[in-house]
Amino acid sequence: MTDTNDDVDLVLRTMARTIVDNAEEFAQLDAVAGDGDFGFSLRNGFEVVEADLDSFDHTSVGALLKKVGFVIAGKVGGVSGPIWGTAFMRAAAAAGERTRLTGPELIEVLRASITGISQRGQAELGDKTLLDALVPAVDSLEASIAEGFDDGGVAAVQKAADVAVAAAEATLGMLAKRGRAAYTGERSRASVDAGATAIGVILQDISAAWRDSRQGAGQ
Amino acid sequence: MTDTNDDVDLVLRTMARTIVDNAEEFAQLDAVAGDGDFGFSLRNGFEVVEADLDSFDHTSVGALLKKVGFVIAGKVGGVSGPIWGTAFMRAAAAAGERTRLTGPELIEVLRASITGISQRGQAELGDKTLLDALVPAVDSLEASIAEGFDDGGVAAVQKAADVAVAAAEATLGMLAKRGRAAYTGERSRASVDAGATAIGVILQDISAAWRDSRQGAGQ
Amino acid sequence: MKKFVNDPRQFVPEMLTGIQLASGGALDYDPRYNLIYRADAPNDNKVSIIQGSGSGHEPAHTMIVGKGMLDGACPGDVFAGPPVEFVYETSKLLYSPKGILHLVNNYTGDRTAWEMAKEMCEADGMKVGALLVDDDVAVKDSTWTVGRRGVAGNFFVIKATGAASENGAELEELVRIGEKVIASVRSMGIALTSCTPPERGTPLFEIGDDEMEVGIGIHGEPGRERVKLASADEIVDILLDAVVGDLPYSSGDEVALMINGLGGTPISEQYLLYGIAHRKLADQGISVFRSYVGEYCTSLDMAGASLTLLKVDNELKELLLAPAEVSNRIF
Amino acid sequence: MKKFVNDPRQFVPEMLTGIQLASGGALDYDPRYNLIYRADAPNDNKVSIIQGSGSGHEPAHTMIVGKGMLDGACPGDVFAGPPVEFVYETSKLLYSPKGILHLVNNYTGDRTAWEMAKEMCEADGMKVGALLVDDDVAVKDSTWTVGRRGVAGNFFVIKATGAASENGAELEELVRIGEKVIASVRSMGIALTSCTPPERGTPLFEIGDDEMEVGIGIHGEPGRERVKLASADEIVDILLDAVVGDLPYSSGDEVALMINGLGGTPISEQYLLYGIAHRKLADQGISVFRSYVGEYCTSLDMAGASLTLLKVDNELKELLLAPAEVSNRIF
Ligand SMILES: Nc1ncnc2c1ncn2[C@@H]1O[C@H](COP(=O)(O)OP(=O)(O)O)[C@@H](O)[C@H]1O
Ligand SMILES: Nc1ncnc2c1ncn2[C@@H]1O[C@H](COP(=O)(O)OP(=O)(O)O)[C@@H](O)[C@H]1O
Ligand SMILES: [Mg+2]
Ligand SMILES: [Mg+2]
Ligand SMILES: [Mg+2]
Ligand SMILES: [Mg+2]
Repeated sequence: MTDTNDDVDLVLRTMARTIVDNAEEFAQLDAVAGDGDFGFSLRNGFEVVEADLDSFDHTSVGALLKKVGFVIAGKVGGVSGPIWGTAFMRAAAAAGERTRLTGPELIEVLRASITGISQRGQAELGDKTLLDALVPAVDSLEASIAEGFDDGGVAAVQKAADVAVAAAEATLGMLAKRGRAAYTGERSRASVDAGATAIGVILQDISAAWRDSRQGAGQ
Repeated sequence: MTDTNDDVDLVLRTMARTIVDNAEEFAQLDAVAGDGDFGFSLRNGFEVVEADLDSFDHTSVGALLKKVGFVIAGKVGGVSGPIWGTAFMRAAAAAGERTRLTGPELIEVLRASITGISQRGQAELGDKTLLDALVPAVDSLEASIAEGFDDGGVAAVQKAADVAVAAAEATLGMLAKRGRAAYTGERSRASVDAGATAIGVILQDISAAWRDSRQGAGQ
Repeated sequence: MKKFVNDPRQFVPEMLTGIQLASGGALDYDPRYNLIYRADAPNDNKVSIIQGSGSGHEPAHTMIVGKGMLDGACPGDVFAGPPVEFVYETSKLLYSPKGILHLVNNYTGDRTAWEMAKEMCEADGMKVGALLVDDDVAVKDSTWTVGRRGVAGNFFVIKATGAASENGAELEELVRIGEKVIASVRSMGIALTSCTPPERGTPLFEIGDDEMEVGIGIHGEPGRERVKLASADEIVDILLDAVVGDLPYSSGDEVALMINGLGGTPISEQYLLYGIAHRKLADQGISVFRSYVGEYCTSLDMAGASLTLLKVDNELKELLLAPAEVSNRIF
Repeated sequence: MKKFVNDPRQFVPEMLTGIQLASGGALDYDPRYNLIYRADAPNDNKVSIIQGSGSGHEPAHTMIVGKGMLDGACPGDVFAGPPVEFVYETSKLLYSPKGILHLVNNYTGDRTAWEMAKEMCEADGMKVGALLVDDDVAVKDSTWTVGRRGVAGNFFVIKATGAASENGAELEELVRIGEKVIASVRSMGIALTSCTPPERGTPLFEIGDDEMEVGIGIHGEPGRERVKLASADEIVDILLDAVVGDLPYSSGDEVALMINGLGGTPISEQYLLYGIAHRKLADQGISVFRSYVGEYCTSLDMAGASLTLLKVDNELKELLLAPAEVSNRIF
């Protein structure tokens, strides 16, 4: 297993690239029942993350994630700034000064993010937000870790990503209870949630990068 | 020959109806290179003429035309109010207290209108205004009257109307020197003049009404 | 047609009713002549100032009737100057012993109606002054043309003469001041879309998604030329070149700079244009004495903007800064 | 996209630059936080009042910074509330020893950012008051929903607290006044068209030529329902039913009546709506103390309008009538 810090760096880099590349698409998803800014807002933060990542403090997982959280809170507007910023800051606090995380520790960090999002947005599972993709994906990862694996987690990450995509698709038909889509009431059922869909797309890209890194390591 | 006053009444009635019926079409003609109000503006006056014509002073041609001129000046906005108002008032002054006009007297009255329009609008023949249909039509009528006729003028009026239509069509390609179309410079050549076209349409309807009245009289 | 309207033929009267009701008693409305006027007009101690072009240019001119501005406005229908009768009757109703000033925009329709009415007033023994506003540099001005149009620069003629009249200036003095403003003010506009008169219900012209009309009038009549849509920077260059070069304005001049929205362009874009124009003028050594950003003279729902420059001296500065009150206010 | 814009990502900064330049030195601009603020702020003798929602609602809120109104506004990008950092840094920059008041529109994004920033400020020992504006009756208000949106009624919260703050009121007093306004103000809007964010370049939703969105938000998010386009009279009925019935306002009440244009609707139509609403209110025995017609809180270039009622008492009347100065002015 590589250093967790390197993995976090890889994940952040992948995520940032995916968000920058998909800014318009994510914004378009938000336009259907929302206000069409989601992808642009996220990009405003993650393009800075991507550009400056090398200069961020990499001495610990917590230090790195905290810096990312600050950039997001500083640059991203709308609900996504506080939500994603809080997610990274809570993850940072949970990870602390460690440079390596065990599987269960990783899940703990992800759960801290989820709790942060939930508290910050006063949103629960089923409210039709990004939580509806993120929570099942983390559940899936937790189960895979409990079962154990010998491929460096390649299959487990892919499975989590697939779960996220399916869960995001399943937001179609759900009634939005949080976010701007909630203003449209029953009309919100007609579209998928933008945040949940973005989580699926991001996890798929992370999974591909993870596979490459593990295969690269294996050669 | 019927009483001129009755003929004037018939012409006014016909004209008013034509203008009310064609308000949108005339406005549309003005929209191409102008501001699209021409037909609506004229209608604002002529619908009052039509509604109230019976109550107007019919003791003389001059009295009747003067009243029409006042209504137009009172109700019609844009360039058409002063132009058409002046046309009727100058015609009224030329016709005076007569109740019958000879052919040459009629031409004199029409010439007074034309002079009025020309002075009020500072427009000359060839400037691409309604004068470019009206003047040739009056020229034609004058020639027909000079030649003489025995059909009550049915053919003469029709000929004048046809001349007006052809002259109106010939405004296509002309450079507008007066009116709003003049602002567009060379671009004004691409369309016919709204006022000239309206004169053609009005004269055709007057000609039809004239024929009906003469045939009715002949039966 | 995407408009808030009942019977389109009642568009103007219903709008005027709204202006009167919104005024809290400051304005009266005479529906016979589309006339909005100050409830305290005529005032024996001041020259009355009136105007009336077509409707559809709001806030010009019915919404800028008030203290320090117009005493009355009697517009015609949408894009049609007022009938002679409106002008004549308004002049009589608002006549002050100090005289009455006619502010006329240079369109043949407006001019002929106002000239005829002026003659009628003078025949009645009234003292009438007249000013012809013609600030639009998009139109070639020569003796054989119809001359320049009056557009947004008209605001400054009203503001200056209105302030002076409030101070008790005589009619001749107002004419002098007005002529000074007219000699110092120039405008040009660009349209991104057409506009839709309520009674017509469809746009006056078609325009491609990647096109704009340069030198547009304020009645949906086509502009000087149609060109490819350009960036805000390029558009300001086009406008400034035409306007600055016309008077011309030159280094060391102090100006009032107006960015006027044509009706459908949001205020955010107007301020964006303003910022660019302000900086480009500074680069040419022309300094802005005062800014005017917003809708002053519109063309219904047209997306577009015009730029107006007024060269100011101490007299005009003072008149521009004088207080005024109109129904079209923020607070 | 038919907009005056250079690089769409620079839309907000270029607009803010225009606001600063147009202010004649009355306002300063800090590009780090999209911050427009009074050049004389903070003032030790008054509580500072700040706001910042998404951009695209101009004149709200950057154009209503000034004497008797906001001390500063730090909006986010178009339709995105400001990042926490903008709010925190603005609060520090404009902090007065008398405290600072946060005016927050009730959107999750705005609220979370402002709450986080408030906690950060308080951790620094700052005295912060907060008001949550939620006047839009189109949205169902209950504990399990996100609650009502803050829309045009926000203007009155700013006007009242701004005037009181100018008079030296303490922070607690401002919170009391603001809460009174919030408890007395209700709004609803109708859209005839969608709107186009500059960076997106296409309208946020499609809408038929014969349709309108009732209960529209101010971010292009769809409204309560889509119905057939109706006459101005019917539209005012829909708006008044929803708004009057909500508080409810009743016979004998005195109100401020606002018709707010959403950006693409010309002022002529706004006054037409105003006249209808004024008369219909009079029919119900509700009298208008003061009218507000124009653009107060827009949604970019959306054609549409909202109606706001504020029930006034003597205290609010006085605050509404107090003088104020903002960059977005006529004279
Ligand atoms: N209260 C909330 N809690 C958690 N997530 C939320 C909440 N509201 C919205 N979201 C998520 O954020 C996405 C929208 O983000 P964004 O467009 O930045 O927000 P907005 O424009 O409403 O401020 C939604 O698709 C949803 O997944
Ligand atoms: N100066 C003028 N003299 C005579 N006729 C004119 C003049 N200007 C325009 N017209 C005629 O009037 C018509 C337009 O009338 P109208 O639309 O009412 O005028 P506007 O909208 O320009 O005030 C033109 O088609 C033309 O025939
Ligand atoms: Mg959004
Ligand atoms: Mg016309
Ligand atoms: Mg006209
Ligand atoms: Mg948003």
